[in-house]
Amino acid sequence: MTMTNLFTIILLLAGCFFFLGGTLGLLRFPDLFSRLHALTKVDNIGLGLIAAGMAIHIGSPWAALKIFLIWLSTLLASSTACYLVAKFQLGRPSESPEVPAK
Amino acid sequence: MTDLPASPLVALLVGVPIAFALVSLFFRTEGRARTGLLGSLGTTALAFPAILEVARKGTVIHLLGGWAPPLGILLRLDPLAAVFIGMTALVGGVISLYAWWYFRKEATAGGTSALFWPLWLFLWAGLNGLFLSNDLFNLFVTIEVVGICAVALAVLSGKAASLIAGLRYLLAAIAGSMGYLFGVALLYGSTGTLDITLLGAALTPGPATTFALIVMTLGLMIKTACFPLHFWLPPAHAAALPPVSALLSALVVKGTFYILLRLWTEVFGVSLTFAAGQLIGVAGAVAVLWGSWQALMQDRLKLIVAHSSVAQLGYLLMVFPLIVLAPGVAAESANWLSPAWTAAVYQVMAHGFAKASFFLSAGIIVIALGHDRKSSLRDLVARLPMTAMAIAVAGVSLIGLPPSGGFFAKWMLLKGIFMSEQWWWAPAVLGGSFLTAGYVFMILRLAFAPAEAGQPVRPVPKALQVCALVLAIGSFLIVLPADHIIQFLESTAPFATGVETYPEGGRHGND
Amino acid sequence: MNGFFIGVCLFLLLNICLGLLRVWRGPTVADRLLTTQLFGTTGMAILIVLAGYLGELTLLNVAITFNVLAVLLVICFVQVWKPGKKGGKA
Amino acid sequence: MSLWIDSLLAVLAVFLAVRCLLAPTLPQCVFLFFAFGLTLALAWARLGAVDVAIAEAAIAAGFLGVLLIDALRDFSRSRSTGEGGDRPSRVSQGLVGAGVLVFLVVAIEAVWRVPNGGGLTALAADNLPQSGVDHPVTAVLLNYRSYDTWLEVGVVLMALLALFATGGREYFCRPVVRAVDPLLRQVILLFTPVLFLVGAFLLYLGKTEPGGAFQAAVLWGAGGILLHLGGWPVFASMAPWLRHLLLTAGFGFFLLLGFLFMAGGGALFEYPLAQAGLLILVVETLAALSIAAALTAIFAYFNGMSAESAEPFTPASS
Amino acid sequence: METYQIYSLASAVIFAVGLAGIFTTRLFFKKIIATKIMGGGVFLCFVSFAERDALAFADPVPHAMVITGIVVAVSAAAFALALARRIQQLTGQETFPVEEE
Repeated sequence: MTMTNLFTIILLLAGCFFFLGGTLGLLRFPDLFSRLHALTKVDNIGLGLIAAGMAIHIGSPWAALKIFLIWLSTLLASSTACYLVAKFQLGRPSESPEVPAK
Repeated sequence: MTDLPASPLVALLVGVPIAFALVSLFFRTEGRARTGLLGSLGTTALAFPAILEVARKGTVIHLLGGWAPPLGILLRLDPLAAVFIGMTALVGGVISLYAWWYFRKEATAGGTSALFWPLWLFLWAGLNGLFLSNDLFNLFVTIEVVGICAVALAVLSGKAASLIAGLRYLLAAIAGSMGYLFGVALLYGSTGTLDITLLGAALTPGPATTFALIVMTLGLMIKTACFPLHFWLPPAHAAALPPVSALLSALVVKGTFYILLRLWTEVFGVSLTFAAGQLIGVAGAVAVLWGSWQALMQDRLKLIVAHSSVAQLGYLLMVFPLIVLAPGVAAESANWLSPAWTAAVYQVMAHGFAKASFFLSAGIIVIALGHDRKSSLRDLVARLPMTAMAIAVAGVSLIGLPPSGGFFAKWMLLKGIFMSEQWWWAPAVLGGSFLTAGYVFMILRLAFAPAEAGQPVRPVPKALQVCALVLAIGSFLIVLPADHIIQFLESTAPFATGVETYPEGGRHGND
Repeated sequence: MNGFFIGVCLFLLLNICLGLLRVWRGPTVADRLLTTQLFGTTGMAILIVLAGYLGELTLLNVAITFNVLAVLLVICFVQVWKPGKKGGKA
Repeated sequence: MSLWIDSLLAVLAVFLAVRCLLAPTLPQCVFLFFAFGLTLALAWARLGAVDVAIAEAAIAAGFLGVLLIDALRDFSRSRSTGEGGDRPSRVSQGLVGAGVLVFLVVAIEAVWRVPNGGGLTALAADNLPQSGVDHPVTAVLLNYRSYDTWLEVGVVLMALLALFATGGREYFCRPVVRAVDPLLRQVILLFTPVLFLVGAFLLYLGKTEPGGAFQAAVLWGAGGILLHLGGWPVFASMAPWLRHLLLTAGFGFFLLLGFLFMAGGGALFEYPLAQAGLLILVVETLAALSIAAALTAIFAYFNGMSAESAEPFTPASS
Repeated sequence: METYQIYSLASAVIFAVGLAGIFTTRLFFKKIIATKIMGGGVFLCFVSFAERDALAFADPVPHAMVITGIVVAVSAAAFALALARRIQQLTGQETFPVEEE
């Protein structure tokens, strides 16, 4: 159980915990905006932790840089998505939930 | 297989039409039509030196990219493929001429008629690629090329009816090719090669091979519009533009039949059973009777002709029970194989010429009289003498009366049937001919009947009628070089080869 | 150590299955779009773990594609379903 | 232990496929289809097929997803459940169900007892030095079976022509309104160059690692689509002849090169070993460019087709 | 029960689901998605055999075939989708007329 393995395990466990939190938030929260809130923030942190854990495990600096860039682009992407979806949802008048057929 | 003489002509047969299609994209309507016509006549001209080369050197091959079959793809031009390519070139060339004048006279809604030429040249290249290819996955790609271009051509007329029929045709085509691909996956998994000749040698009977046979046969039967799965053909062919419906029924359905023929004789010889051949024969017989009966019931001329396509394709299927021999019968002792194969080849050619001529004539009638209901056929002899002649001649060939190509095909089929003592197919063949005679003579009776006055007849360019007549006469002329063609075909496999089945055979060939 | 990575992958996959419920229950189309976001991010996490576990660093390119995919879907959804156009119901 | 992941992925894919087809409303069906696409992409990654994973995620779940979302708007406006619900009569459904069940049993038995054919791995590996590239899948795609790839680049072009055949061509150059949202515009302006860079990276990477023409093509196509969505219809507003050139470049140059080498006495698409690597890279770039252009054109046509901008159909000169 | 057998079984099931989907659903939209699911099943079968025959790397030929197949299937699906939208625009129909396939 070398030091790096210990770090990897801790980071991965933390990442998984955050992912679990994000998913539960997505299921439990009452309306769209709170779900957006949960999903975007928590999942990004979860991905960041897992990415850091794996970067340590893989060890090669190039891979670590690549993983960090991937995480950075995900931050950009999901925050934009969160903003756009929220703005889209605000623009719609009373949202009639879609009743499944028959 | 790789030691045969190579020739660049084989690759040009696919490359030239695509080159012309790409060049034609750069022009507007007028220039595009001219390039398209040039391309089609060029491809027609290209087919004959290729056939001559095969006649001289026998089977000619082309190793694409210089790699040998298990890894690379092999294009093989053997006599059987040469005859199919020759027929496609002749019929396609005349249809291109017809289309050239047709689109100068009739602009379709939305100006999409300019798209006819690139799509038709891509379709032609796909058909040539399909007849040449010796590789299963490459056949899938060419089937998709032919399928997408055929549906695109079918919906060119822009009417809602043709769009719905086109969507149904496309969904059937995709489902059929996915079924075919599933069979290819199983064959590759069990033998590790995709080349038809290598596969034939390496294949071992077993549940995987039998299932691959079933799913590939069903897939190809959907695309060849064989009886139980022919629902998409009549609306698609009837709603399309005249030159397009001629292409679809004369050429496109023949491609997948050609693959079915090759797969059954060269690849699945191992796991075929006598019952499988009989089942395909039954499907063919019912198709002949049902298609002809439906054609008799239709009111619109194009629907009559479309249903008769389904019937004539049934004749092609009735060749299979003669080729798949009964258990224990050796291929050498079966003397009826040569007439059976001749029947298949001649039915393809005769039906190609006659059906194309019929659809082109129907197009002329729609131009002249505005609609193609049966009532419009009245007094056709006086109004459009040449078209009436074309319909009569093509009808004779479809029925199979003596001098025509259709007769030679049905005669050889009957000869094969009686020599192989499978007499139960004869009533279906004769019944089909009687029903076909029913609707052809019904059309001719109307053509000679006096018409009510006051039906305006719009002038039709003479060239269109000449094209229809040339094709109809062509279905008679193909009989003259019969013996040369048969000798030319008999020199190499798979012509006149039977599929020996073992007494215990594999599982039932077809569910 | 390897068993641990497999465990993490399994956990993330179960996460995706949980997310499915939102696709099923989600009242509005926007909710369903959210689950595509969730799948995208969780999928990338699984890919990164697999990359480390299998030693296949090329899986990171697949992660980049997942990221592009999520962005493309959201922007297309927002631009096409703009409320400005005829209010299409969800 | 790793069998758990595979079985879970397989079950998830099957479950999503079934749910997708049984979903009562269209939006549910579409988003379940995305989930199915992503699960399949993960399955490819798990099976070591990284090229296929990128292609599946980018093309099947990405590009087709964009088309489905675009179409979803029109289909979901009208009563998406359709009259009489989505189920045909009980009898025919039972019949079809029984038939498919029999088909399934026979299929499973066949797939289970497929003899081990051994595949072409060894052969592909031995000929790798002669193929001019180091990555086996790129070698197969662009050297051993380059005829398939050439035809397939053509199929994308034919699909575009077929799209024009379904209706008027003028959907294609319909004016696109500039995105009003400042943040959206900035993000698109930031993301598009990144996409083109990553696409070029994947294209060059194709020589030694998974990547190549189609993956690069879809990323560039995604860039083109983002620009179109953002309000800069860069492709639609291009000069017609340039557009035609871009669309036919990949397919045409591939053939031209083949003819040249055939004239020089080789077989079609046979490249001399010395320049094989370079030629493959050039052909790959042009193929990627023309597929990206075709995908952008397909999306531009789709976007122009959306309902509220479709006034009664006016035939225009082509 | 190796890895590839799980996936080849799943491919047979997914193919059957797609096939059933084509016949049972009535909306154009779903029939197109059903054909794409069928395609996914077939490609899964291809790649599972590639994984079975893997040596230093997985068998590249099925991978190349699947990439070509995916692009061809997506082109066909895009064309079918365009046809469905044109029909819906011209006639407002979203399913095939009453007589079934």
